[in-house]
Amino acid sequence: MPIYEGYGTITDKLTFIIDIGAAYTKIGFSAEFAPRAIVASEVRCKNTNQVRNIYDYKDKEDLYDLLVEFIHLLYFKYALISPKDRAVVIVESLLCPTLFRETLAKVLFYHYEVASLLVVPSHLVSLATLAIDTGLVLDIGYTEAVAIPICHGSPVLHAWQALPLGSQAIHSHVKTLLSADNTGIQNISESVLEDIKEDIKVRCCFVTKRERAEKLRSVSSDIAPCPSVVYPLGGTKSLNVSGKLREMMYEIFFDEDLDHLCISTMILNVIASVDVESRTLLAENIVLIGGTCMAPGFKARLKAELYRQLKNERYSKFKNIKTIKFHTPPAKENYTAWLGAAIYGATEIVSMKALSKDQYFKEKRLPDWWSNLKDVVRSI
Amino acid sequence: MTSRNNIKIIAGAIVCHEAKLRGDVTIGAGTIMHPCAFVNAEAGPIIIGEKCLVEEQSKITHRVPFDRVEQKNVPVLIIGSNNVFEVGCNVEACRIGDNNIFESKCFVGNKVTVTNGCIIGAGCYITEEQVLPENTIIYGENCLQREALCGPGQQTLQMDTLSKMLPNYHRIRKPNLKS
Amino acid sequence: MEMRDVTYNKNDYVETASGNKVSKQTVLCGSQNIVLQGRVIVQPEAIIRGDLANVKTGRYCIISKEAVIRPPYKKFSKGVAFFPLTMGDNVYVGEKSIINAAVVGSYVYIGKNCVIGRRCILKDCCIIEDNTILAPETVVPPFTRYSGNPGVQIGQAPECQMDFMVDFTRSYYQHFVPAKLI
Amino acid sequence: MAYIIEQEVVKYVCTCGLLKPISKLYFCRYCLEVRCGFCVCHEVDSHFCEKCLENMPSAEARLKKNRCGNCLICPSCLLHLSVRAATVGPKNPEDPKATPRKVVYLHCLMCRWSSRDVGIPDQIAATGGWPERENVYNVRLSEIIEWYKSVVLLEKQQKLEKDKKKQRKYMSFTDKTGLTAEMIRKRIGLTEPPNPLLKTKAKPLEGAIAKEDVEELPDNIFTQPIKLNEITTVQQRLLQPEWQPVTVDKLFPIHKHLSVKQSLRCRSCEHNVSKPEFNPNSVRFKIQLFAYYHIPEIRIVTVEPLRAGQPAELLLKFINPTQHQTVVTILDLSSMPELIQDDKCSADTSTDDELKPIEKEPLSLSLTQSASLLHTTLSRQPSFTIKPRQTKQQVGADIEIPAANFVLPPRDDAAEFDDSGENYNFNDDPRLVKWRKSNKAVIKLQITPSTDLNLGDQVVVGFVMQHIYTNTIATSVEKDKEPQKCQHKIRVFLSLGNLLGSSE
Repeated sequence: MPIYEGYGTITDKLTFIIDIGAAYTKIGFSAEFAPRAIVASEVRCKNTNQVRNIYDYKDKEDLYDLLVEFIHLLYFKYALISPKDRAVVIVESLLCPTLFRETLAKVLFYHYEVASLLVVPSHLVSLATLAIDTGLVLDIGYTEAVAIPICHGSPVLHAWQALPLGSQAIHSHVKTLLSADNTGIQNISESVLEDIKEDIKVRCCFVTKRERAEKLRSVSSDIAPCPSVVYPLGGTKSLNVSGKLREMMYEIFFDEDLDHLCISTMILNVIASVDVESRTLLAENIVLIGGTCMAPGFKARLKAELYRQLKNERYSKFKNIKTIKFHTPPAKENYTAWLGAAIYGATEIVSMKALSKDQYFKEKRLPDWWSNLKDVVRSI
Repeated sequence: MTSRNNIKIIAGAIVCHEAKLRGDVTIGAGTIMHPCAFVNAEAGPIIIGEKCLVEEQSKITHRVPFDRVEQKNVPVLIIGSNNVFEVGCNVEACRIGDNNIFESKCFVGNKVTVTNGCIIGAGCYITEEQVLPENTIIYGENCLQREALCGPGQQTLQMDTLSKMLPNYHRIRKPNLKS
Repeated sequence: MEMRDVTYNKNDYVETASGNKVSKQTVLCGSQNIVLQGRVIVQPEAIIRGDLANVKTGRYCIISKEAVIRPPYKKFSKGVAFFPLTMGDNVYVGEKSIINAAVVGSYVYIGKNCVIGRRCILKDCCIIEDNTILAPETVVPPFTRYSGNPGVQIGQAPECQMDFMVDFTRSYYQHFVPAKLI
Repeated sequence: MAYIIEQEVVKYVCTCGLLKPISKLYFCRYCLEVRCGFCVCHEVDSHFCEKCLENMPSAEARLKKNRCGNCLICPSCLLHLSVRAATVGPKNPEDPKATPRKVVYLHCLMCRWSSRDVGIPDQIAATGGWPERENVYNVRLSEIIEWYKSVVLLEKQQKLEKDKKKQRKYMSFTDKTGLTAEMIRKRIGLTEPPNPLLKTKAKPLEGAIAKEDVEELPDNIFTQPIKLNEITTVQQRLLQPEWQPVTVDKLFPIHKHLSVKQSLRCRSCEHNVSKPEFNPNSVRFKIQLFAYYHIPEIRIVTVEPLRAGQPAELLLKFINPTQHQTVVTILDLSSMPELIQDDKCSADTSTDDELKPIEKEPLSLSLTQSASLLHTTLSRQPSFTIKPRQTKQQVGADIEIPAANFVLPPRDDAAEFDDSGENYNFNDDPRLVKWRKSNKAVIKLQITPSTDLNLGDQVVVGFVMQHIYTNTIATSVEKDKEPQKCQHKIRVFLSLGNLLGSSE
């Protein structure tokens, strides 16, 4: 449809899609298939020249200033458009603190004078990338893992489950394990260490198989862990990243805590709390999003864990669930939610449902996306 | 410790008078030393191979690591051919092969062995005991490493130009050895 | 802060008719190829490689101690040529910095211990922070602030950078006075 | 060079309440207020590529997704790539007549990455022609987007229809004015033309099918040692969101992202305070209302050692940047109350009459001027201003406010070269003015650090600087009038250094 496209590019005001994650922010424009940029959610503080994550705010005013700085960066370094009088779509997690979303709205409306703002929930919009309306969305991000079932286009909110298992937990685990190996990691400054931990995680570690993990854990293991890696630290030092560390890093995701909670049981608990008819459907429509899901071997391990747990008598009521199926969204996991929002942003929902500047000034607060999007979502 | 200067310049080398040479230094044919370059054979002799380019303010030092000071028979620091020492680099490596580039303001400690075709990027600081594999490239603040398919191109063209230009402006030390 | 006087020993410096103050301890190779436009200060142990190609600076440039100004080379199929290096007006080059650029614009501030790689182009009104290492052939646009290794843009220079640099280099020159003999 | 490398010791209080050095402040001549980067409206002025320094029209920039068509950056270290020429042997080495071909490849001068590393074929022409990659999901995703668009549009249509039925009786006004053609069409019995966008609905979309098979770990991961140099870092992956390659052999060059020049607009009068020239190489401005050109600059010359409770002498240098003579008076901080205290309408910042000696006149003037300006950008909505914040700066020393004021002569560029010590006779109070030369003067103040401070604390003093500002825009409009003069006040905070121990 060349005519239509031409028409679109001239008159459409670009809708800016922002997904502010705890570690990385994804930005881009509506109807595009990938974000323009994925940038760390941090700003360099002008006074102290330190890099600060925008979630490390002290109070409301501090957050306001951080967001002003950060969004300025997004607009003028990456998006290269004037924020004034344009629509914005924000992807938001269910667990986003009220203070954060209210301040974000305030920054966008007051400071950047955006024309309208549409807030979409990350779990719901992720399904748009698959064009399905029912599924169990598991988002493993930086700070937490959140699972929410979505049935016929509406999130089943009472069934949500969350665990503080994400990259942050992995990173601190890396640190503990490295310290235990006496690699001299204690002498490295905290700011440098943060990058190193992430790099070690991404470049060296993977999610191993259950059998191997169990064997490796036992004292007299008959298998050798994968080869260790010498990780250079600048030109002056190096760390020895042991094979055990490389393999066992992600085990914290699957170690049940005292309440038998881990990633796999969390999913099953979510399934348990929806009505019986939907259970099989959800188990066969699992969608993984969030950057932490991109660890090599994660999906395979999660599948194996789910099958293993199903055999457990705690889940004996799930007799009908024979298979566990995963979706593969047409995107990388770390920007799936963004892509969903970009699809939403391409439609008329923005003009119909977005909160306009005038409305915002009248009400001075952001309505819950829940009440706002309900009817639209149902139609899709 | 050699306190006497024993400079051997093989015919064909261009060594500017303002270049500082200390200790027992041998400079191979075709090597060019810019003014203000500093070669310090502090702990033992240094032999620089053929067609090396040593730019101003670069420092090549032969220094024995602390833990090996006690050892007798100090080894000779042998530097291969076709190496480039750019402005302001500081090289103390214990062995240098051929075809390497030491960029500006890099520092290579005396426990490092440089093989062939390596590039030590500008401002990189490497001291950890290691043998750099062939064609290693070290660059950036955190001394990131890469491996290239092939080593850096030779600097013959630049050397030709310099060997024509430098004698017009500088006093050149007379070679004292035939090749 | 208001700038303080910096004194120098009159015997250590040569002052030209156009007001250049050049330390006698600098290494000026091929001095016939070096043009200092006037009111330029070159401090001890700086090296200017006029022997490789022409070096031309504007007015009110300050070249600090142990800095190296070195025209860049470029390879062609038939050989290597050294390119002239030009520097605009009101430029400050910090201590121990190595300038291998093709062009340094006017009102440029280069901190200390920097490496400006071969054939870099520094446009007017940019700032290179201390210890920055610019990769060869980097282009630094106007009003940017570069830092790091490799040097990347980390911020912006103030919009009145031009006036600041004029004021700074002029006051530096005015405050650079010979020590009074006692 | 206080504004480039040194810490900022002299800070002015912007109208919005933030403390900024003079280098980051603007002075709106229409509102006669100080503005800063925080309280002005930023706008994208022009797009350009930082590497080739070429402008790109906004429409083209948008089409090219803000990327330069010619310049590429290295996927490994993120710096730009250089094009390198090389000669390769002729295709048929047996043929003695064949000449060696000239080819080009991309090469990074920082990390020596080259397009040959990842097997990108060499090109014959130096400009462009490098293979581009496409998102593998393009087709599917455009289908999804079209489908969602049509669904939502359909719903919108239905809703409109519903609304129309409800509102029919109120529509008479719009009918008369003929605003809605479809209403008339309905009346005369024509059917509505179908919305062209609705056609796409014909293709119902299949939802994605979930699979049970998932990608398993390769077996060799447990036995093969990994080479760190062959695995990409997070930065390298995120640079290419669509592909996020895991190994370095999948790294492909990326088109350089463009940059923008920004213009700044005062939010209360809609005038530009800064507008750069279009040319990316230019360092000039079309509009430059920087505070540095309008407000006297203060520099600390010397300060005596600071000891709690003991008076110290502070020498300050004042520089008049304008072409008009000004009179500077130093006042106590209390003479300029915080604006925030009166919690009035947030849209109006300046309500205090005392602070605005020239009333609202320049504002109304500016409105007529800006009318034409607003026409050019039709879609632009007027800005509103945000309530200023309370300044949190604590003052750690008392300052003895001098009774006298002092004159600063206009700036004279020629005087820079004039070394004759000409001295004006300004009837200066010798206790206040220590030295003066052309548009500069050094004055002496007595300060007393507070006894509450601890050893090593930063001593901050504050005062209000009142200076006469000569407004030059009024004269350009009404020629017969004298340039308007007004008293402008601004709060200034100086960080003097750390508190020392007592000398006894």
